[in-house]
Parts: sequence; C-alpha cells; structure tokens
Amino acid sequence: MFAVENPLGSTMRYFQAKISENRVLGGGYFVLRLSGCGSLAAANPGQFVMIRGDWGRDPLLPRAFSLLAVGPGGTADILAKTVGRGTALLERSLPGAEIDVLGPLGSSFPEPQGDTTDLLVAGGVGLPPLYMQAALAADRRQVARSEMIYGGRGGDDLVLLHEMRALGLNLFLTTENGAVGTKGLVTRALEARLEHHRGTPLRVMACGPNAMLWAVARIARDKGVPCFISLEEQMACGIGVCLGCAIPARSRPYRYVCSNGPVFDAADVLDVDGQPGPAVPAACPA
Amino acid sequence: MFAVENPLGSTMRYFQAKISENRVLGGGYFVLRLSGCGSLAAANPGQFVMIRGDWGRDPLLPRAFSLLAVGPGGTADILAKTVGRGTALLERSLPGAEIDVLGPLGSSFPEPQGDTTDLLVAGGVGLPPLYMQAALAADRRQVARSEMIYGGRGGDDLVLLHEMRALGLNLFLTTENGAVGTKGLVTRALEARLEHHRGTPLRVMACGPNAMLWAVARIARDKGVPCFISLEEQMACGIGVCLGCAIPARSRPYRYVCSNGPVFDAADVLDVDGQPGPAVPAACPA
Amino acid sequence: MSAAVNLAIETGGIAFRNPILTASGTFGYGKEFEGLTDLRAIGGLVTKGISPKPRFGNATPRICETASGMLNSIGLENVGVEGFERDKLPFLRECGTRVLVNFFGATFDEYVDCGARLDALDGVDGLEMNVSCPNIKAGGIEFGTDPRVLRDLVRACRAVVKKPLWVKLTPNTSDIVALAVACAEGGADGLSIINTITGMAIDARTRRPKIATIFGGLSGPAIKPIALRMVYQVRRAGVSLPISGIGGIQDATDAIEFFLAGASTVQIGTQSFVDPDASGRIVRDLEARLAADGIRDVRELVGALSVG
Amino acid sequence: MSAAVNLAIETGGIAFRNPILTASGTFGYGKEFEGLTDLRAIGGLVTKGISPKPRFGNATPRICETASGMLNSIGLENVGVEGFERDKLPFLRECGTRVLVNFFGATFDEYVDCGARLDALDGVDGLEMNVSCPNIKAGGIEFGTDPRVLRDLVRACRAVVKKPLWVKLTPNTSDIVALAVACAEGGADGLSIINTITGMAIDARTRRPKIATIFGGLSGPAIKPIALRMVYQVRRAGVSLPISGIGGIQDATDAIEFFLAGASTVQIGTQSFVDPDASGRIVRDLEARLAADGIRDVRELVGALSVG
Ligand SMILES: Cc1cc2nc3c(=O)[nH]c(=O)nc-3n(C[C@H](O)[C@H](O)[C@H](O)COP(=O)(O)OP(=O)(O)OC[C@H]3O[C@@H](n4cnc5c(N)ncnc54)[C@H](O)[C@@H]3O)c2cc1C
Ligand SMILES: Cc1cc2nc3c(=O)[nH]c(=O)nc-3n(C[C@H](O)[C@H](O)[C@H](O)COP(=O)(O)OP(=O)(O)OC[C@H]3O[C@@H](n4cnc5c(N)ncnc54)[C@H](O)[C@@H]3O)c2cc1C
Ligand SMILES: Cc1cc2nc3c(=O)[nH]c(=O)nc-3n(C[C@H](O)[C@H](O)[C@H](O)COP(=O)(O)O)c2cc1C
Ligand SMILES: Cc1cc2nc3c(=O)[nH]c(=O)nc-3n(C[C@H](O)[C@H](O)[C@H](O)COP(=O)(O)O)c2cc1C
Ligand code: FES
Ligand code: FES
Repeated sequence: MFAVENPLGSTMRYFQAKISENRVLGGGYFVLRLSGCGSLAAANPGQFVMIRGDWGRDPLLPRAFSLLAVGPGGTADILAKTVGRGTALLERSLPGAEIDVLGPLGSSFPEPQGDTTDLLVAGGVGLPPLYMQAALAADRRQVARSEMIYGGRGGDDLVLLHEMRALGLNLFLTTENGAVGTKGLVTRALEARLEHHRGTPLRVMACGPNAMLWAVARIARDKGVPCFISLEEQMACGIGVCLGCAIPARSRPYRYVCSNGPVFDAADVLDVDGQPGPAVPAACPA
Repeated sequence: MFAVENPLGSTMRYFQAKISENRVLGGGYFVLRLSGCGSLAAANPGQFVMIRGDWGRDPLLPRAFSLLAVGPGGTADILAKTVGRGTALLERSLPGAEIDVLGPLGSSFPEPQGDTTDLLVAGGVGLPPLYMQAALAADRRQVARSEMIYGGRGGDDLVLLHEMRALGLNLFLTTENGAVGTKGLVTRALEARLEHHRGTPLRVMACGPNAMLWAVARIARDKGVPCFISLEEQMACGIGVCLGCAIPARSRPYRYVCSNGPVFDAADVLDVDGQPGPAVPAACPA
Repeated sequence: MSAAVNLAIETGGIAFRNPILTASGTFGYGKEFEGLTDLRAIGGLVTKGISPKPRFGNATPRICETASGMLNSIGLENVGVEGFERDKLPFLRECGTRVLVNFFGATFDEYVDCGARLDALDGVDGLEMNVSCPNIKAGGIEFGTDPRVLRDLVRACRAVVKKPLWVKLTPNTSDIVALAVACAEGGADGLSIINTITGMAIDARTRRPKIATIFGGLSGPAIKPIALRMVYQVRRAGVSLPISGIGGIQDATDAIEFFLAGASTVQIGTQSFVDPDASGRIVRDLEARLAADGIRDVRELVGALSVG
Repeated sequence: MSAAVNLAIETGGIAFRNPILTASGTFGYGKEFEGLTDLRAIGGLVTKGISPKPRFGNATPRICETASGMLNSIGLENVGVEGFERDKLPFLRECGTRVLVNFFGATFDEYVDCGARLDALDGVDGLEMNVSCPNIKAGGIEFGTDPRVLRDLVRACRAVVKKPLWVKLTPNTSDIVALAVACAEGGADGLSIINTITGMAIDARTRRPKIATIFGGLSGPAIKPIALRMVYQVRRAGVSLPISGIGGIQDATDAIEFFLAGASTVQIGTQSFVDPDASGRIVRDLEARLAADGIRDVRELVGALSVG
C-alpha cells in the first residue's frame, strides 16, 4: 500500500548512454530513446533519471525525467516537453549524441494488484510514470484493472494515445479547450470515475503539475481512497545530498522529492500546504 | 603598399546566417559554408567575421574567423580548426543551424599587382585569408605572380591542396615531421623563395601563429621586402569597443587587432616585441 | 507594439525615452555601434570612462573568457577630457539619445577636475563616477570600498558638478548598503550597481595569468545573481537614490528582474559584445512583453518584487 | 598511470592521499556517493555543516540554477552533533578516506560547544569552521566578515579543538586578506577559500524571488574567477596558512589552476551534482596529466604561478 522507497544506492548507477532515437511528437513533446541503459532494466514505474547532454557549462545541472519505458537490450525511453533551455537542447539532440545518466532514482508507484482498480491520473507531461505503470499492468495481464485519466490544455498535449490503446488501456481524455475528449480538468473526470467505481477497491496514482496533484489528493482523501502522487521540485543532485528538493511534509518538517519520492503516499505530504518548516535565520546562504 | 584599413562601420552588418554545409576535413579542420551572407559579398582577403552559434550562455563571446571565400548567392566559407569549446561546437554543427554573424570586419591584404610577386605564407589554420588572396589573384589572372608557402605540424594540417592546385597556384608545402612537402618550418621555405626571387619586386603576406608571424616579419625586414601579417589576439567585440585586442605597436602604445588589423604592415608593429605600453596602475580592473 | 505602453522614465535627474541604457566601456563612444543598433531607440548611453588626461591602458593580453562571463583589465584606456570633447562629443550631441559620461581620476583632485570639466560640456546629460579605481595614495585600494572616502569623494565632486551625478558602486565589498548610503550623504543623484567583480584566470599550461595585470574585472551573466542581490539590498534598505541596474543583462526578462529588484534603469554591458544589437533588441522586446502582459507603464515594475 | 607521480600531500595538519577533497554540503555524509565515486581514491571529504542541535533548514524552494552556477539556501539543515555521531560517523570511520567535519553555530558559544564535541569524536581527522553564518547578536551580519570578530571566534574554538582546525572564509568581503590574517592570528591550521557568494534570482513572471529566503549562495563555474583571485591574494600576501581552494572546480585543469594560485588542496563542490564521479575522475585525470607532463610531485604546482 505504500510507495516503494528505493533504498539509496541500491542499484543506481552513473553512466554514459547514447541517444538512439528522437521522436518528435509536436507541441514541444518528444520521446528520446537511450541505448546503453542496461542498469535501468529493473527500474519501476515512477522512478526517474537525471540526465545531461554534452553541452558545456550552461545549463549546468542535470535534468530530472521520469522513465517512460525500459526495453530489452538496455534501451530506456523518456517523454519530455520543451519548457526551457535544457529541454530545448534535448529536443534538438540527434541520434548518436552522448548523454550522462544517473539512475534509476527515487521511489515508485505500488505494484498493480489483481483485486484493485487503479485510476491513473496524468496531467500533460506527467504521463510517463503512469504509462509505465499501465504497461506493467498490461504485462501482467491486469490492465483491465487500470484506467487512465489523461488531460492537457489542448489536443497537442495528449500524446502516445495510440500506444496506450494498444496496451488495452481504458482511456479517459480531457482537454481544457475541449479539442479532444471531455472539456475540463482531469479532476472532474476523476470524480466521475471515483463515483462510477464507488464501493469497489480503488487506488489513485497521479503525476502532473503539483497544483493538480494537490487537487487530486484532496479528492481522493475526501473519498477515502488511497492516493499516490509523483511530485516535482527543483533538483540539483537527485540523490539526497544537496537537500534542495525539500517539500514540507506531514510527519516531519521536510521530505525530499529525489530520495523519499518522487512518489509519495499523499497522506504523508498532503496536509502541509507549502508552509516552511521550523523558523531559521532567514539569510543564511547555505 | 599599405594594408587596407576598413573604415569602421563602412559595410559591416550584424545578421543571422545559416550553416548550409559542414565539410569535415580531418585533423580537426572543417569548412563551414554559411548562407544568407550577402552583406559579406564585398569583403576583401584578410577580413574576418565574429560568429556565434545558438548555444546559450557558455561559451559566451563570439569567435573570430577569417573569411576563406565569399561566393555568389550570399554564401561565405570559413575554414576552422577545433582548438577549444567554441570551435568544437561549430565542428559538430549541422546544416540548417543558425549562426549570428558580424562582418566583414578589419583590414585586408593589399591587392595583387601585376608587377610584383606575392609570397603568401600560411601556417596551419592561418590559410584562409591567403587562400582568398590567391583566389582573388587567380580571378584577375595574376596567380602566376603568387606563391603559397604553406606549412603545418603534419600532413593533416595541410588542407584544401586540391583546391589550391586548381587555382593554378604555385605551392610550397612544409611539415614539421616531414610527412608532406619539405621537412621544416615555413620560415626556411620562405628564405629559399626570397633567395630565388632576389632582385625582383616582392611582397610577403602571412597568417598563422603570432610567433611564426614575428619570424616571417623579421626575415622580410632583413631582406628589405614589404611584409603584411594578419595577427591574432583575444577578442570580445570585434569592432574597436572593448579595447581587449590591443597589441603593442611601433608608432603608438597600442594598436587594435580588430579595427586597425588584423592585417598590419609588419613595419608598423614589428619592433615592439610584446612589452606593455606606458605604465598604469596595475590592478585597475576595467 | 501597442502605443499604450509607456517606457519613458525620469530618474536620477534625467528624462529617458526608456530605461535601457548601455554600460560604460562596452559601447565605446556610441559611434562604433552606428548601423548595428538604433541609437535613437535606446534610452541612453554611458561612455567609456574618461580621465583628465588620455590613458593608454594596461599591458596585453587584456581580456579572457570565463564560464558565462569574461575578465577584462583594459586599464581605463581613454581619450581624456580634451580628446573626448574634440573627437567624440560632436557625434554624441547628434546621436539622438541621452549621454552620460563615465569618469574617474587617479587622485581626489583628478576626480574633481574631471567632473568639473565634463560638467561644463554641452551635450552631456549627466555624469557617472567610476569609483572602482585604485586610490594610489591609499596603497591602491579602490576609492569606492571605504564608505567615508567614498562620501567625501562624492561630496567634493558634487560641489563642482551641476548636472545629474550618478555614482557607480563597486561590488567588491561586504556591505553594499553602506556604500550606497555614503553616496546619498555625499549628494549623488543616482547609483549605478554594479561595476565588475575582481577576478582572475590562469592558463594551466603556461602557468601564467591569462591577463597581463593578473587581476581583472568579471562581467557577464555569471555575475547577474550578485548584481541583482546588491540592487535589491540597496532598495530594501530604503536608500533614497534611484538605481541603474547593471550586471549580466542579456534580454528583456533580465531587465525586468532588475526593475522588480528596484532598478529604475538598466545598463547593458558585455551583452553588446555578444550581440551588438542587444540594447535595441531589449527595448523592442521589453515593449512587446509589457504590451502582451497588459502592463501600461514600465514604472509599475520598479521595486515590484513580491516577497510576502 | 606512472607510479612515479606523487599526489600525496600533508597540509593543514592532515596527511592526504591526494589533494582532491569534496566540499561541504555537496557530498552529504559520504555514504550517498557509494557506488558513484570511489571514496578510497579521493583525498578526503568534508561533511555537511554540523551544528550542536539538528536543524531543519530553510523554507522551500531552496535552489535554482543560474548562468553556469546555482543558488542555494538550504539553511544549514543537518543532523546535529549527536545524530552525526550516531548515524553518520560509523560509516565515515570505515570509508577509507580523510574526514573533515564542517561545523557552525548560531552564537559564539554554539561554535565553541560544537567544535569541542566534534573534536572528541574518533574518526574525525579535522574540523572546518563555516563562518558564513549570520551572527544573530550582531544583527545577522555573517560572523566571518569582521576580522576582529573572526579572530576572536577562531581563537575561542582553537582553545578547545586539538585536531586540525580549518576556517572557511566568506567571499562577501572587500578584503579577503584581512580575514585570512585574522584566522592566522586566531590560531587556525588552514584556510578554505571560498564559501558561496550571496546572490539572488527573480522569477519575472511571478515577480517573486526564485528561492524562498530571497538570498542564497552562488556556487559553480560562474564563481571560479573570484575564488581563484581570493586564493591568490591570500597566498601573495604571505599568510602562512595552507589553503584549500574551492569554487567552480569542474576538472583536473581547474584543480591545477588553484594549485598554481597557491592552494595545496582543492574541494569539489557543485560539480558533484553535475557528475557524481567528479572527485574520483579529477584524481584520475590529475595523475594522468602530471604523468604526461613529467611532473613527479603535485606539490611542485602549489603556488607555482609565474607572474614575471
Ligand atoms: C522527479 C521528476 C520527474 C520529471 N519527469 C519529467 C518527465 O518525464 N518529462 C518532462 O518533460 N519533464 C519531467 N520533469 C520536469 C523536468 O525536470 C523539467 O521540465 C526540466 O528540468 C526543465 O528543464 P529546462 O532546462 O528545460 O527548464 P528551465 O526552466 O530552463 O530550468 C531551470 C531549472 O529549473 C528546473 N526545473 C524547471 N522546471 C522544472 C520542473 N517542472 N520540475 C523540476 N525542476 C524544474 C530545471 O531542472 C533547472 O534546474 C520531471 C521533474 C522531476 C522533479
Ligand atoms: C582575426 C582572427 C581571425 C581568425 N581566423 C581564424 C580562422 O580562419 N580559422 C580558425 O580556425 N581560427 C581563426 N582564428 C582563431 C579563432 O578565433 C580561435 O581558434 C577560436 O576563437 C577558438 O575558440 P574556442 O572556443 O574553440 O577556443 P577556447 O580556447 O575555448 O577559447 C577561449 C577564448 O579564447 C579565444 N581564443 C582562443 N584561441 C584564440 C586565437 N587563436 N585567437 C584569438 N582568440 C582566441 C576565444 O575566442 C575565446 O574567447 C582567428 C582569430 C582572429 C583573432
Ligand atoms: C571591456 C569592459 C570595459 C569596461 N570599462 C568600464 C569603464 O571604463 N568604466 C566603468 O565604470 N565600467 C566599465 N566596465 C564595467 C561595465 O560598465 C559594467 O559595469 C560591467 O561590465 C557589468 O555589466 P555586464 O555584466 O552587463 O557587462 C567595463 C566592462 C567591460 C567588460
Ligand atoms: C547545496 C550546497 C550546500 C552547501 N552547504 C555548505 C555547508 O553546509 N557548509 C559550508 O561550509 N559550505 C557549504 N556549501 C558551500 C560549498 O562547500 C562550496 O564552498 C561552494 O559551493 C563553492 O564551491 P563550488 O563552486 O565548487 O560548489 C554548500 C554549497 C552547496 C551548493
Ligand atoms: S535533488 Fe538534491 S537532495 Fe534531492
Ligand atoms: S575585439 Fe574589442 S576592441 Fe578589438
């Protein structure tokens, strides 16, 4: 029932991979296939990698991406959206380019269970870990117990639909502008699906913008349904060292998105709504 | 008889070009063909451009490259060698990539004259302005009056030989390791050619590492032959603003490689062998 | 762009068409940029630093690149007051934008002399004192690092300068606010924050410093976080002088960050080497950006950082 | 690599296998890097800063990227002396490299208390004082910016610390040499130069600071020219303490530059986030580089800058 905390250092590796394919999907979305990622083979849905191209000293820090899939022969896929300089460089990168990879990192979503329906809620580029979760369920022939509620601003934001249908996944699409699927937010669709499944064993798993995740978590809490969310925060190291990716948590002042998360049991982080932890001297620059 | 000082601002433009071809020659050398460079059409041999790719904030400053050729339809070629981060990025750049160009900049070599033999002395990646000078002579059917003395460490450093032979240019090749042409430095070959042409009207024009240029200039001075050299210095602006590319000069404390050069009459800069100008407070950081 | 956006601002005693100026030493005497950026479109330009007599500057090499930045030790090479008046001012009088003259001296008296002579020149809209110069009498320590020395120097120049007088602060300090206060006490009309930060680069192969004077001034995007911090510290401390923000500004977004921190104008420095049209481009982009965001007046941004 | 290259160096009271250490706050408590870099290959590690009691650190967001650098305001979050001894030290005792513990306090007494308690711990090879902390009694000004306060603080800690005691200087100063001299007078065994430089970043869209505490510490390649300059200034001034150079080191070439400027060890900070194997890689590259250049002993490089 708990998000799987990946004990630090268990299998993570720092290695060099190569881009073997860059599939541009439009709307700023693209799927990078990396080769040489054998050490990611055992990664679970929700885990992520820190990656960095061979682009000098600026941008400096590696970027976090959830895994979309790990394939045979040491391939790994990520789905990314261009939002800034790092992703723009990745979007332009070509097959053959070298990429430094650190991973697999962080916690993962709980495994699919035969007796429970999993409502997978993806907002925009939050799709990858849930896609991987659905693929795992399909692999175990439990995909009938999974539903994907997938929303975006417009039609451009909904990608890999063909692949998800091929998994046999039940898809509920929403767009804010109504271009594809139901007009509105994923939260509305989630409420409808929760209502639909009322009385049966349910879990919610979600990934997307943090604001969406808080809304999803509140809905799940109100319905008494267990909920797991994959959070985002600025990261430098990805391995619990810099203490940069702190988020206020219920049980203690802070939890770390990279090492305690990114997948959290919503009950553990929900109540604290962004207030700082115990007061400290304000301007201490370290 | 003087290097042509290009009055600042005469025709220089700042514009965006595209790489239309990247011809990798081996040994770290490559020829970039840029399209959209109509404003370079009237550039003279020796003039240079400052260029910068679309690669973010590091490396920050544009890089100086002499023109190798300007072609019809707004193309311009540069020959570059990878020595650091900026050139490495250029070497990897692909057709279609956008490049910011500022040029044409600086002074040029004196025009070919029917009655004078020009000894063009190129060291390694110093070839471009002399190649362009030879091509101009060929264009004017005066190439018989030009000789190219072209040297490098090894055979890899001698590029575009086929093209130069096609111009009908008399080529004297030297390599330090003797792999191609005469074993030794260009200065030895220059001395031999000066001896050969003794008594006839001669000029020397040279481009290459600064140390080679000083040696060439001293040889020419000792023989009483006019000599024009294209110098290199660290540059930030390329247009006489930052005052960074200063070199000590004979007639005044400093001359500027970007705006007074890069082509100088050796007599104007030779005597001062790198000593600083008038004393100033040492640590004034501006 | 919508004509409804007001970029004009009167600050530090000068009415600017817009708040985008160019920084001293990075824009020559203006003429060098003719045809590269539209001088009539920018808010103003600050000239290379002028001293009473011409100076030849430091030994070479004088510049080198660093991570997202550069070092320079030009040594305040300049044409001197007379050369400036004779060779540079005629163009500047006609160039269509505000002209601030950056100046300095090697001694107290040189500062005052230089300020007085520049003040008398027609076509100069204001003066900017560069106090990051070694005070030879005080063992080469920069004039601008000791608040008392700075206050006295500003006061002495103020006494002879009738035009708007801005002081450009050095960032080589543990207390930028104390320096700003000293300038206010000395009677300055505005502050320019910041000058370059002293740095150094070494060539590991030759084992020599990359620039001849060993130390140089660091500029460029690398220093932006430090510059922004200093602007905000001075603003937050309630120092009453308007601030011209300088340091690593590359685009309209960077300019807006400085406005939010408390600058009422900004100066584009090293970026004019990267892109000679940078200052003009930033004016255009700023106008477009404000129009798109529905901001009517750039002055709304000044100090509008929200820290609640 | 040739066995003929000596990388070992005894400096600041500690004998290191080689001069490549990791910087406080960027290498956790060592264990986090198991399997990512070879702890037995590096010269030593400096722990996250320890205070007498555990601290939870600052509000979030705490970090952001800047041009060739980053800002952090972690707020010196740490497990406290007891937590350190109980949870972190057992691993560090066995980790196969030298261990320096970085420490600090919110008051004079806390510093002394913390230093004394850490000094008593078996497995700690030396202490590094972080004096870039706000001195609450003095209105939040950093302990490390006033030479007199710094000297007294170092002296007080020195009196209780028998192990090697290094002091990590703040770069937020106009006179790094004065701070170094104060440490020497206070009885320190070594200097670490530099800590982060105070900076700030703003999100132009939200009009808010990018990190919750408004100000943060700038680190990474952006600051290397400033760090190198400060190391060299202290070295040139003849301060007798050995220097551990810190600031933007990314590779063996950068490390060599710091040695030439006068550092006898270097510390790898932010680069361990960019490349978790950075410290190990730099050791390997340094050895290969010296072998290729025919340099038998890394100590030949220390202070070997040629400025003639
Ligand atoms: C655990 C985790 C998993 C992620 N998975 C994916 C994914 O599968 N696909 C995808 O497209 N994106 C994902 N992201 C977001 C992705 O990391 C950012 O979009 C990316 O870092 C932006 O980099 P940039 O240089 O393009 O943007 P810039 O805005 O230029 O980046 C500036 C800085 O902010 C950080 N940053 C910017 N946006 C975010 C963000 N949303 N979350 C965290 N840091 C951010 C960058 O890492 C960088 O340090 C994930 C983030 C986290 C924390
Ligand atoms: C007028 C002029 C014409 C030139 N023409 C050519 C040419 O046709 N082909 C060619 O391959 N190279 C030419 N160069 C040299 C070319 O500018 C450098 O090789 C290039 O700047 C190196 O950049 P980098 O980033 O690869 O090297 P890095 O070493 O990483 O550069 C660091 C800094 O040093 C500067 N720098 C490095 N080497 C030189 C150099 N030799 N001269 C001046 N600045 C340098 C860079 O511009 C940059 O600012 C010319 C230089 C000048 C001044
Ligand atoms: C090459 C160069 C020369 C400079 N000359 C002067 C000067 O003469 N007077 C002065 O006050 N500042 C001078 N500066 C400092 C700039 O005006 C500016 O304060 C600094 O570069 C920081 O801004 P930036 O990061 O945008 O470049 C100079 C800077 C550079 C790079
Ligand atoms: C996330 C982070 C946390 C840090 N924590 C500490 C600390 O606890 N104590 C300390 O003295 N320095 C701390 N520092 C400063 C570093 O040890 C180092 O001095 C600084 O980052 C400059 O080096 P760099 O540019 O190589 O990172 C920290 C730096 C970073 C980036
Ligand atoms: S990213 Fe460094 S602790 Fe999480
Ligand atoms: S490169 Fe700026 S003056 Fe020559």
